[in-house]
Amino acid sequence: MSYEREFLLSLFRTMVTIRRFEERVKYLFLEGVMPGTIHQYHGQEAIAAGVCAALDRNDVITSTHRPHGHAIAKGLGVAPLMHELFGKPTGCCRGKGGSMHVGDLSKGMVPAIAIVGSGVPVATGMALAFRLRKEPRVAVCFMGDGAVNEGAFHEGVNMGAIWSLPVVYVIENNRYSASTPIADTVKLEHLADRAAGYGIPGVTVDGNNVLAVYECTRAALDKARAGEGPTLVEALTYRITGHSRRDPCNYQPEDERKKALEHEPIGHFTAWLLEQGAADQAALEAIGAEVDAEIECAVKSAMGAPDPRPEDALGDVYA
Amino acid sequence: MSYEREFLLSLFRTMVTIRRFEERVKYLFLEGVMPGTIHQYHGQEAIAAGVCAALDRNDVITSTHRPHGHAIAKGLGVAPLMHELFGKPTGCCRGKGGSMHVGDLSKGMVPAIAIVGSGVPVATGMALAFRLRKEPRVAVCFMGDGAVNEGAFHEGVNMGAIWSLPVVYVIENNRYSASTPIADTVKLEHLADRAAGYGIPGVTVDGNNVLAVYECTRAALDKARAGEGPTLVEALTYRITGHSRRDPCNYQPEDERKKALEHEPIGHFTAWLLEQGAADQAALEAIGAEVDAEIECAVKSAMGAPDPRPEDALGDVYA
Amino acid sequence: MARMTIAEALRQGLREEMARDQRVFCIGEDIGVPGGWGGAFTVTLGLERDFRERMIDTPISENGFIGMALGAAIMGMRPVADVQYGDFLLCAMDQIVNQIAKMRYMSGGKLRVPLVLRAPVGATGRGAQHGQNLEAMFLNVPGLKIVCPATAYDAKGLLKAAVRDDNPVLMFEHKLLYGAKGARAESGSLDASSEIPEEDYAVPIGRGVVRREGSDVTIVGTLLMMHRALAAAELLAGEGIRAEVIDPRSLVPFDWDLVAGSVQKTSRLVVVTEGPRTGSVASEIAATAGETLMDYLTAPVARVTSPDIPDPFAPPMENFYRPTAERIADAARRSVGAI
Amino acid sequence: MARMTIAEALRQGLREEMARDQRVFCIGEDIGVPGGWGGAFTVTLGLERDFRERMIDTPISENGFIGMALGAAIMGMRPVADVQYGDFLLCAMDQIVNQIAKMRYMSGGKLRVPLVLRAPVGATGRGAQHGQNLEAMFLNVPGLKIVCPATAYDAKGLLKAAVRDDNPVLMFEHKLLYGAKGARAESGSLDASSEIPEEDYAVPIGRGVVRREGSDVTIVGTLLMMHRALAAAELLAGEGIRAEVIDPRSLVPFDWDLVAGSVQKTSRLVVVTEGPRTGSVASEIAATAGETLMDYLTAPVARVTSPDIPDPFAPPMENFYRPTAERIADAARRSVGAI
Ligand SMILES: Cc1ncc(C[n+]2csc(CCOP(=O)(O)OP(=O)(O)O)c2C)c(N)n1
Ligand SMILES: Cc1ncc(C[n+]2csc(CCOP(=O)(O)OP(=O)(O)O)c2C)c(N)n1
Ligand SMILES: [Mg+2]
Ligand SMILES: [Mg+2]
Repeated sequence: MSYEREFLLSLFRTMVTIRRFEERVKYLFLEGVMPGTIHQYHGQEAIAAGVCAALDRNDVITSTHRPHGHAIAKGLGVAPLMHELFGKPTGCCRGKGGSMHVGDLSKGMVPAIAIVGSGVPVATGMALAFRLRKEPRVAVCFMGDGAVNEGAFHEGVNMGAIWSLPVVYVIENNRYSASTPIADTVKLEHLADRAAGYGIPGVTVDGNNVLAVYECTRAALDKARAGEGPTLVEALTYRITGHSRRDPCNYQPEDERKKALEHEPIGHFTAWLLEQGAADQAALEAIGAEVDAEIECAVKSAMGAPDPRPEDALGDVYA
Repeated sequence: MSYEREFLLSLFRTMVTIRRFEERVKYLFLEGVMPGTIHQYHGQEAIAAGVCAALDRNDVITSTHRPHGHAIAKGLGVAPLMHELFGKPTGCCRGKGGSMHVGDLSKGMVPAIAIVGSGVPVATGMALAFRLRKEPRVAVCFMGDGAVNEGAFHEGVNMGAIWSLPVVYVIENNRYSASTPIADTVKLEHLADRAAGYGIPGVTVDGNNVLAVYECTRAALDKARAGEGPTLVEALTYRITGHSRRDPCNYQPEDERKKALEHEPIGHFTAWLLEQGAADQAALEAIGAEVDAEIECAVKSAMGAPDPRPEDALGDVYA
Repeated sequence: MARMTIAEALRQGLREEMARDQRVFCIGEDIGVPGGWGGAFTVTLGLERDFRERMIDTPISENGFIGMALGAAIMGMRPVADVQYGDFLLCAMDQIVNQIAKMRYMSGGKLRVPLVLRAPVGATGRGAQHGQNLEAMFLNVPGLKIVCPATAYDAKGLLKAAVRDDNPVLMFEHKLLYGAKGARAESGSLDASSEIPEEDYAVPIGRGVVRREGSDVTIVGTLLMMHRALAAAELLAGEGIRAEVIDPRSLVPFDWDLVAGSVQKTSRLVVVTEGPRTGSVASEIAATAGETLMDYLTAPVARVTSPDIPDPFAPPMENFYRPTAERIADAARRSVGAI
Repeated sequence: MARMTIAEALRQGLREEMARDQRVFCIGEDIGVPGGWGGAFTVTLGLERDFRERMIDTPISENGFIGMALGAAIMGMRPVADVQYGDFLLCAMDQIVNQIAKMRYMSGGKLRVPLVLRAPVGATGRGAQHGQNLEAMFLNVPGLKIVCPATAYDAKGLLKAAVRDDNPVLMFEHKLLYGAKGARAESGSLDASSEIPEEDYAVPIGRGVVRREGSDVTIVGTLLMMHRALAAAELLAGEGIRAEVIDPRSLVPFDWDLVAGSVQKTSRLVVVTEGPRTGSVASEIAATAGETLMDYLTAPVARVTSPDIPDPFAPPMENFYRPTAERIADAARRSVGAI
């Protein structure tokens, strides 16, 4: 087994942090104490964790309406996130962004872009900046499967391709765009097949296998850094929660959902770690406990933090 | 030779009408008597002629900023066109559209859409209407090579594909988008290769060979009418005139231009007709003379027609 | 008669129009998915059971399917397209503004574009990209009609008028007024339900209505702001200020006679719109009032709007962004000289 | 000092800023193609010879390359993007309005978006899809600054201020004012050339200027309309009416003090904009004037605009669409009671 134990456990910790964070947030919504709406990351943890583990400190990401997992994996910290979800001035966007726009560029994450597909040109433009300044950095664009049908995807990926920019496009194919099966909106076996139309490589990877995602991302990053241009990565996964707050998911067939739950990434990785002897149950539970404590502390501090003053809304429009 | 003489001569007549019309229009512009701007069709005549000859009377087309050839091939008549170019109330759009928006839906041509790529969703929507009403009609969408990089192209073609709508997408690849070589803005051998990303067939045809265009269009129309969905047709050609009024074309390499002139479609077809004995020089010249007379008469009537009253501008905004 | 929410009234209106006219169809995202939601706000819930072929679930391609609606419309269909949030109209501006609004004019009046485009608006705790009121942007686009129902009765009646109109009609609906129930209910919602007549009816596009009579000051607002204006009028009544509340219902064409008549009576005008102040719907109404009613006005026309900022996420800031009954009442008090 | 057209002044301004600051680059269609045109109106002609890497010729993908400009801007570059015709901004509204204008706000003020977006406007014989003046649409979008130079001096000065500004600046340029020469000259053009100083200068965004002093009526207009207003003032002078002509130069932020000061002196205001009347820039200025200057106004604020129609192709109709000096003068005569 060629991975350092610390590395494997850090992947585990990231995935568990995302899962527990989302579970806690869902609960806060059901309690009615959290404002706004949410799109949660349950079931896709291996993608954010695997991709971000492969990034250099100076690499950057764009995110979507479903950004909590990306933010945690990119290291924004659960507290600034939780504070943002509660709309506090102490949040990562000072309470002005909210769940759908969490981000912190000082940590390499652009405020999440909640218009489907619109992050593609933005990530491509960040890569252009790296090219013009000859910096060895890469931009990674996270998007959902539904984004591949937006014009912005087409225009952005094509320009990334023709100029061989240092950008990696990661499609998290969780099989649904809101309630619509992706199979109904593309006439393709794999979304990665779209890559051919832009003259770039497309790869389909098991998005529930964190190490597979990690390796595939590393390869794409190496190509990008070497000036060989973008890769279109399709990570296959499943959304094991509602599309957004309070979605009963009646459009997801029972059996499909059951099967997906059996293959969810954290259980999968946990079994593998134990089987490889990379860690024992106790060690993993200890991590879970630490994570829970961290999240609880974030919730407390967020709920205790002062609200913004109404007139604070007037600032930050112009520099 | 499996074509009727009349049919071959009608193709010839259409191509010659387009060429002479454009030459006359260019001259009118140089004389300074014609208002507005123009994008001319010189060198692409075989595409409009070949495609439209394959259409049924009830089939419809969308066009672009370079629409004169499509309009003539679709049978709008040179007089209503010429009147429109002069901004006369007797024009096909009553002087409100102008060169970039000529059309007449009663003849099956939507007013030309001068925003690159924007005709793709519109044509796809016309095909949707045919599908919903179970009519055996097809919509043909003409576009330039540059249109394949617009988001509207991507979204429209994808929906035509997933619903197998009766629409044919015809890319007139004249090698340039304004002054920009198409080779610089796509990373592909053939634009038809984009079809794979939508799960539909893509075909590249010699756009300077009117019969090749005709046959290829017929095949695509048959598929479309049979419910087998769209085809992406790439017709290879060359723009042997400026992009628009008064473009010196200094970005087109001399030799490339010379070669293109040798392969321009009318000379090519003329030689073939003579060689096949489908017509003799005299017959072809007679057609040319008839066409010139028709155009002259259109110019005279257009220049003599009364101008619109300024306040006529106020009408036709709402039904 | 039956009491209905806006979501229910729109659903019934769509059902009746689709039953009446084979040319009517719906196109949009997640509108007819079995087990789904009937669009983002339940308006089309269940319609796919009766009209499977005419409930078209699209990819996430706003510019594409709105352009397709145009193509279908000029071929004689009567599409009803919708975006899940008004903000996504920005993805389709080329088709809406360059194509849909101008196609008839460019054809020299030969084409008709019978098309309805529905868009939910309003600041509702989702942040800057899901809370814009974009009505103002389309005021400057000739060729479009614009309606803004504030009640279930008007929602159904204006929808029917729009479906039967031979022009493109943009219909703005407010997320806090749908009255969507159960899992899809919006927090902070107002009751905009109405008694809906059994018989078929349409509300004429371009005709406004007086929601409350008064003689001291005229308050004009649509959608949520109409309800806030009524609440303000109630506050003012307690202070002896009689406010007249007008709901134009349509922005284009605009029922100017109704507003003018009221201002000639009250001599004071307060115009309310949700969304940024500069270049707002309120600005247009104020400009026309200043131009045509100067001799009647005894106080400056007051605009009550959001500040010139994006929609902020945190509730305290968003509540500051959205005009309140108190702010509307204050403007009225100032115009009558009560403060 | 050297006399330059707007196209030349913008070209020199871009050249100087790119030489001064490595972070500045241009991105757009046909802007740097050898043997090409330097964009649709020759502004970038030849710049690729000195700045090949920083003159980026794009595919026809407005939403894409404008979104890329945003991405580059937040990473510290200073992009100058341009569309060939302002009408094509409609293809990129999502990036401009949902992303560019809001990115800083959504970040809680942590991000800066130093980006310039240039767009040629004006009705110029090309029909409805190549002649729109879309300034009004962006007034209602907080987060953007908007400038509208009417002279070569201002064009260069405002471009430099925009490039150096840490916010997104939308720069509207008028096709009839570029003064492009030779093959690319526009028929119907006006001379907007200026003496351009040798030394570096910038025109502050948000500061207007009095183009002609007068005491009877204030006429406000930008771009081509500023020149038409000057022509109108000349006509009026012959009749003994002294018009003051103000060129705001920026629409956001707007130099309200300048206009207010003038109206306090003249007591009459005529606002001119090219483009449809309803929801126009003129409406916004008129609304603010009515709200804040009512006590000074002795006549209603008059709006002189295009009618609410798309830009028609035929010259007689298009000349009717575009406000003329005669129509502006008429509005002024009416406001001073001369007719
Ligand atoms: C342009 C645009 N259209 C529609 C929406 C509404 N919407 C939000 S999420 C979503 C589904 C996105 O599906 P996908 O891209 O697969 O991401 P997922 O939700 O599965 O993570 C839709 C339609 C949007 N945010 N932006
Ligand atoms: C959306 C949009 N962007 C830019 C333009 C300006 N423009 C007009 S024609 C043209 C080139 C189009 O190239 P192509 O599609 O190959 O058609 P061709 O001119 O070669 O017939 C451009 C950039 C436009 N009309 N629409
Ligand atoms: Mg998905
Ligand atoms: Mg071309």
